[in-house]
Amino acid sequence: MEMIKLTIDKKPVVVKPGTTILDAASSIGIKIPTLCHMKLHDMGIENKPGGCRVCVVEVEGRRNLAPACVTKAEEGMDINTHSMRAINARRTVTELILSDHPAECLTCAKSGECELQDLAQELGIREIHYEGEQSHYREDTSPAIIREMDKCILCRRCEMMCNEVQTVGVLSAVNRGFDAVVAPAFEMNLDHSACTYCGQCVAVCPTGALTEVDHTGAVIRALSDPSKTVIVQTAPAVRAALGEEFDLEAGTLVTGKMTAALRRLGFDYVFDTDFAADLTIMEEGTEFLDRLNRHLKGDKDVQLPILTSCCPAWVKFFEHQFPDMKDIPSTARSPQQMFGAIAKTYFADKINVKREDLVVVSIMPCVAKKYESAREEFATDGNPDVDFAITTRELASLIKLANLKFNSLPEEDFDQPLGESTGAGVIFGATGGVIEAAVRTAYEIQTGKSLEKVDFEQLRGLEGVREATVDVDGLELRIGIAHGLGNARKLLEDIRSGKSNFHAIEIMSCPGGCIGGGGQPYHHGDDSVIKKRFEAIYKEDAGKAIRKSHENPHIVKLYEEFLGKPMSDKAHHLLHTNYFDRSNKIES
Amino acid sequence: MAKVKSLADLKKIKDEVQSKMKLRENSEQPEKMVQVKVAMATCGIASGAKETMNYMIEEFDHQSIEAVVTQTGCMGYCYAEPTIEVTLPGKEPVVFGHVDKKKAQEVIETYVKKGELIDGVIPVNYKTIDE
Amino acid sequence: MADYKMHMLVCGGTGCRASESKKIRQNLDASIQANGLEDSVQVVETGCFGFCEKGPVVKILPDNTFYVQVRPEDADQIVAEHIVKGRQVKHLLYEDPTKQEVIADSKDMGFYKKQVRIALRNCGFIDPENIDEYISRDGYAALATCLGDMTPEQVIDTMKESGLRGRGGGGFPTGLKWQFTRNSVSEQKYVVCNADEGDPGAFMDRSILEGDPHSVLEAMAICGYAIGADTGLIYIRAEYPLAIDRLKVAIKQAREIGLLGNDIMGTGFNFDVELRYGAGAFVCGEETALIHSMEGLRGEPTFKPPFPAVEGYLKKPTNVNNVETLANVPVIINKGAEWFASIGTDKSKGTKVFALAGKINNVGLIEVPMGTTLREVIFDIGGGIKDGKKFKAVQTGGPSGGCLTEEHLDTPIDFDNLLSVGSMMGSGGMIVMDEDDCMVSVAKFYLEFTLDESCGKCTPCRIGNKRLYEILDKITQGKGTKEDLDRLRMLGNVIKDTSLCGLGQTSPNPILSTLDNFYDEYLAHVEDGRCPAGQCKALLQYKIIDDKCTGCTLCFRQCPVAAISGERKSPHFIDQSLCIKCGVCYEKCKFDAIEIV
Amino acid sequence: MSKIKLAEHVIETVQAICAQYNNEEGELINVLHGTQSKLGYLPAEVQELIAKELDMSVAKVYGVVTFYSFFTMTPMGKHPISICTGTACYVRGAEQVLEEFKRQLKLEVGKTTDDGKFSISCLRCVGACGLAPVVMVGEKVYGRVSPQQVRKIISEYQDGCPSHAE
Repeated sequence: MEMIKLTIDKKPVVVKPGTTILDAASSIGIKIPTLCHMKLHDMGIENKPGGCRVCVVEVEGRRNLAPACVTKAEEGMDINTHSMRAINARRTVTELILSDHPAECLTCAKSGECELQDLAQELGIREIHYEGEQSHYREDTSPAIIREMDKCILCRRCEMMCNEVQTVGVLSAVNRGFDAVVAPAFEMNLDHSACTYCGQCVAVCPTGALTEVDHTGAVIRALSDPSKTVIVQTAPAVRAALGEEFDLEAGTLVTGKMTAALRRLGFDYVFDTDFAADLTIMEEGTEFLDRLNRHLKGDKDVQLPILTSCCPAWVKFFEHQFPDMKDIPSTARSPQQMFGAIAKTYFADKINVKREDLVVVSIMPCVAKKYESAREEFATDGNPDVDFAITTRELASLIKLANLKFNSLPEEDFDQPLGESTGAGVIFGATGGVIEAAVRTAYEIQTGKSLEKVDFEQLRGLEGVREATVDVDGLELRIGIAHGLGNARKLLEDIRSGKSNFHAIEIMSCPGGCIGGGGQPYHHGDDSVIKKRFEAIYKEDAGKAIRKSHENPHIVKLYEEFLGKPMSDKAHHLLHTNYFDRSNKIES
Repeated sequence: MAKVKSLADLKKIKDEVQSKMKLRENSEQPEKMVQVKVAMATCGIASGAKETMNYMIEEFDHQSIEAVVTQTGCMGYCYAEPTIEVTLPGKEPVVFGHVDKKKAQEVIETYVKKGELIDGVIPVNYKTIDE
Repeated sequence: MADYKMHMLVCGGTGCRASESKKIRQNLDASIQANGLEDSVQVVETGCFGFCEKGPVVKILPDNTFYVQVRPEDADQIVAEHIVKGRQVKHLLYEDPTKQEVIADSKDMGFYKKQVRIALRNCGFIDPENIDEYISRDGYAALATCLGDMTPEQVIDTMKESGLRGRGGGGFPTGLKWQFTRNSVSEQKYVVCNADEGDPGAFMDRSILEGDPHSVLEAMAICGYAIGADTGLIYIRAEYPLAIDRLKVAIKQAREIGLLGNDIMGTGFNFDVELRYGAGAFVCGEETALIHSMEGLRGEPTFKPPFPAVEGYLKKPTNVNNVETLANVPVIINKGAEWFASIGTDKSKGTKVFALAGKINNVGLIEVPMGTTLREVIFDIGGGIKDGKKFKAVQTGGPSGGCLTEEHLDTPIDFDNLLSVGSMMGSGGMIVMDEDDCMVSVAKFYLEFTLDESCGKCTPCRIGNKRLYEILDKITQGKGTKEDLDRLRMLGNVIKDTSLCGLGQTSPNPILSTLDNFYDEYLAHVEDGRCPAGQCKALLQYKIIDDKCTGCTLCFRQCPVAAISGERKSPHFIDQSLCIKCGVCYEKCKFDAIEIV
Repeated sequence: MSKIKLAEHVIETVQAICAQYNNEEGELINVLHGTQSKLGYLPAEVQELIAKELDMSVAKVYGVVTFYSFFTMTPMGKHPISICTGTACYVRGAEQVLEEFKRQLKLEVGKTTDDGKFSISCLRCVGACGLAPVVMVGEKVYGRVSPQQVRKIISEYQDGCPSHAE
């Protein structure tokens, strides 16, 4: 390949054709400020509308300044990234953005994590020379996501995630000129739309325009109420990311410190969603084997593939977009909801607390979990199985609020009985993990043999759509895995058109699975973070004494004491659900 | 209509049309053949060119004056719409501006029938590439 | 039928009428009657000759003698000398200022050579709905020549040699553009005709499509042959129903006789044209935005490269040319590149069509060779300023262009000259303004337009233009400061420097050019709180002239906000703090006792 | 916004237009043109239907509808009044004419009177610059309009005089 030679800030640089000025500069350590641009290299996700114009640089011989994020390097280019002309333009453009942005930093949820705030600091902006009308939009609060579009800077990242990555298509740029904004159709509220609450828009929003609904206040109130017993469950992906909020290297596992912190925050019992993940495997795995065996016997009423159902955004996605296929996913509830159902029955009885006095809080890497916990079918007499679902970020802010020195906390263990988990439960946090956990159990149940090697490498990875076969003692299980709803759509369309021959498919809405969830610490466009979390999850799995769900002693005990066997009537009532056709649920 | 299969075909059409036009010009009774072009672009129509055109067709018919009234595009005299170009046999074309019904009547009565110019002639102020 | 041997044409345009053309006509009539010539000489009043600088004008037919600056008292002499004795009245003849020689025959006057119609060659000449008439004027002969006698490379070379540049505003060399698209390797390519004419005050493309649709179709087919495309798309404003109809008729006729479709003229070349409709977005004149719009998307521009020549409609190589550019193509093929290149200036060849509008006598569509001066266009062809007012500025290039003044009038019009004086060619709107026009308000008008039409994708155009507008508005409200003027200039330059597409990159031009050329007027607004043109309502003051006021109380009774006070029979007084400047008092006063300051 | 149910014939009309363009997403703008010319405007429910027919997100349809000034979501008046605000009309006083229409009808641009009779919109150059300022009521063009003539123009349509009501 012919390489391209150019000069940036008087330094020679050689790059591959097609490299942008931004990447070329970064290859020699020159940082050009950006705002709308975002590139997740490993995921193949890039947002570069070339709209904010913050990254403009001076290219010798060109009439106008060039945006570094979209201008390709050309042979012999002579670029000055920080000429006074470029700096002046950059500052002016930033001032313009600020002139149409509410000065609410003090109370903004995004303060401290805001890329616009950082940019203004970096450019040393102390005064906004332009004043005038500011855009004003109705605030939109849904069960999971808050839209305060006054703070939108039109970077279009959310629109790109919603349309190109997730293919949910709820958000689009609407209107034009000064009135342009990203919004759902007819500027309706999100909860009237087909939004899945996957939260990927929140994950990439550079400002406070899109944030999760904050439940920290409610959690604090519950914790300070002496009449309540407050228990907490923590999802597998949280422990792989929480440390980032405390300046720990991405991928640092903080399971023990997290447990300690939760205990110090005043939770009466600190449990683990991983336990419920093991329970999910019992139910979902059994359901799968049931369907599979009937299918193998030639039962035409049986639908295969079976699809996983732990991801609430994915559930809402197919309810809206593929209602004709709502009978294909497993009926098993997600681990969060299984936990809630067991906690408010089995465990409440055990500690002799009335359902209404037991508060179940979950710590989730996800914003859709807020919506899931609020779904009507997951409540008894109006009392929800899970009272509050807070994100990894919200937990971090609670820990900071309580003035806990997180990094110096001791490593502590979960409480029992709902704190015991296996490696299978842990890997729920990464794409491919649910299906791997299911295979570990299904293999042993189906064959009656003991699985020698529990690591199914062929199911792991960060590619968007993966296919693998697993040899179950002679039976070739064909497995599909997709993360990101756009990838899920491809598999679903294949199923609909009869092209699919998978036995089972795992689907996670977020890139990377739950580790890349919308409630995780902001990655700010650095997707190496997600990779490190991914590695941490498998490290935790490898370090677990028990790595198969059905070997979890407390799960075994739960069935013995309470549920009977998987798919029993009781299990059905508490641990399974059904889905709704929401295709006509768009209301204007 | 026959398809144009070659350059020769195209030339044939051109020659036919041109000779037809010539024929029209050199007809036996030249004094009876009058050509009127009405500028029928948006601006012309907006100012009433359609009415003018209809009126002239009716009026020629009514008075049994042999005339060809055709539409054409914008002549460029937007300030004087509707505009028409009248070519009397053997004479240079004359453009009239602001031709409403009343003016059209005057054009017919005075210029077409008597050959007398009337007020409101627009001087042609460009040259064409044919010159 | 009266048999007039001679006609005397007296200019009745407003310019000449103001200088007594009516009286001249009366005198001519009287003189002819006095000489008993009423049966052989007819006096006719005409529309504007477009020569108002030398008006009033009298032209005598059939010998085409052209008398300029005629006074009523010259009538007798003209009749006595010219009509009776057949001798020209020498002192009334036109003297060519460059050659210092007297010209009698109007056909020899430079003035008549000022307009040359190439793009408009058939407009107003043929019936646009009759393909035969187009063919009779060498229509489709250029396509035949290309298909029969030329290789695509030769066609492109001819375009390059002709020096034709894009007429949509940018002025990019057409041949080069074709070359780029030809160079892109692809099974499928497209020719797109940009007919999304959006400049407020420009309508040349519409006129061409309405008057000569086949010339555009023919040119598109030629382009298709040259670049290797078999599909043409015309992106046309939905607001142009007539042009759409005419195009539909033209496409149908061309298909019927095989000039569009498969195997055109037996050469094996296939080409057909479809229409695509714009929906009211000025930014879609930008070619990447136009392409997105044709794809059914929001018409937001994207960064170039990739250029449409490489990746355009449906990601295929696409050549986008504007209507007027295309209308020139068949003529260039027919008459040769050399002929075309002989017209115009060094770097801008051929002619340019302008839509002349505003405070000018001959509002209309004109076509002049590149290099014609603004003065010639405005005063000779346009017939000067309406109602005898004073010329103040001419705006070229629409919302992307600038306002030029008296001192630029002798600038020869071409792409580069206009740019160098802070304006641009644009698509060819030319709006003339007189002393009553406030240049701050004019700049604000254009900014308002840009604000309306900005797609909102990039920050400088979306927010920057909004701020520029707000500052201008402040100034017209009398609340501006001198710092605001510096801010306008600073921000304007950054917007030019950083915007994503041509719309934003040129949007501050009306402000920057008026700041350059009419700085005093801005100063008057911000320092004296005064609008010299008297257009900014907020800056007006109605005052009662004591000497003239009779104390009739009429204004007192009419004032809707009771801002006027005073005793009967003694001068009244307007309380400026209450006055809403409705102007009722000014209109009603019978004694002209109220002035606007 | 309350949801209205589309009449059966409206649904059929829209479906037919979509089918005419092979239900292709890329033909959205043509479909919108076709629909608006039949229905006069593009209410939310119609946009939802179009989105369904073309298998695209309704947000995108709405994004396109709100981008182009030609498309409207409010029904126009029986006599839509359009004031040309091109430059030529502007310098010849279109703004004052517009103000006068707004004042007389007590109506903002883009809105329709309560009785559904009039709506006001601004349009860009109609290419009748020679007649500036230009006002269109329906298809009828009024040239060289002064603010003083506004009342007269409105009154032509006030009593629903059939000769002008085309």
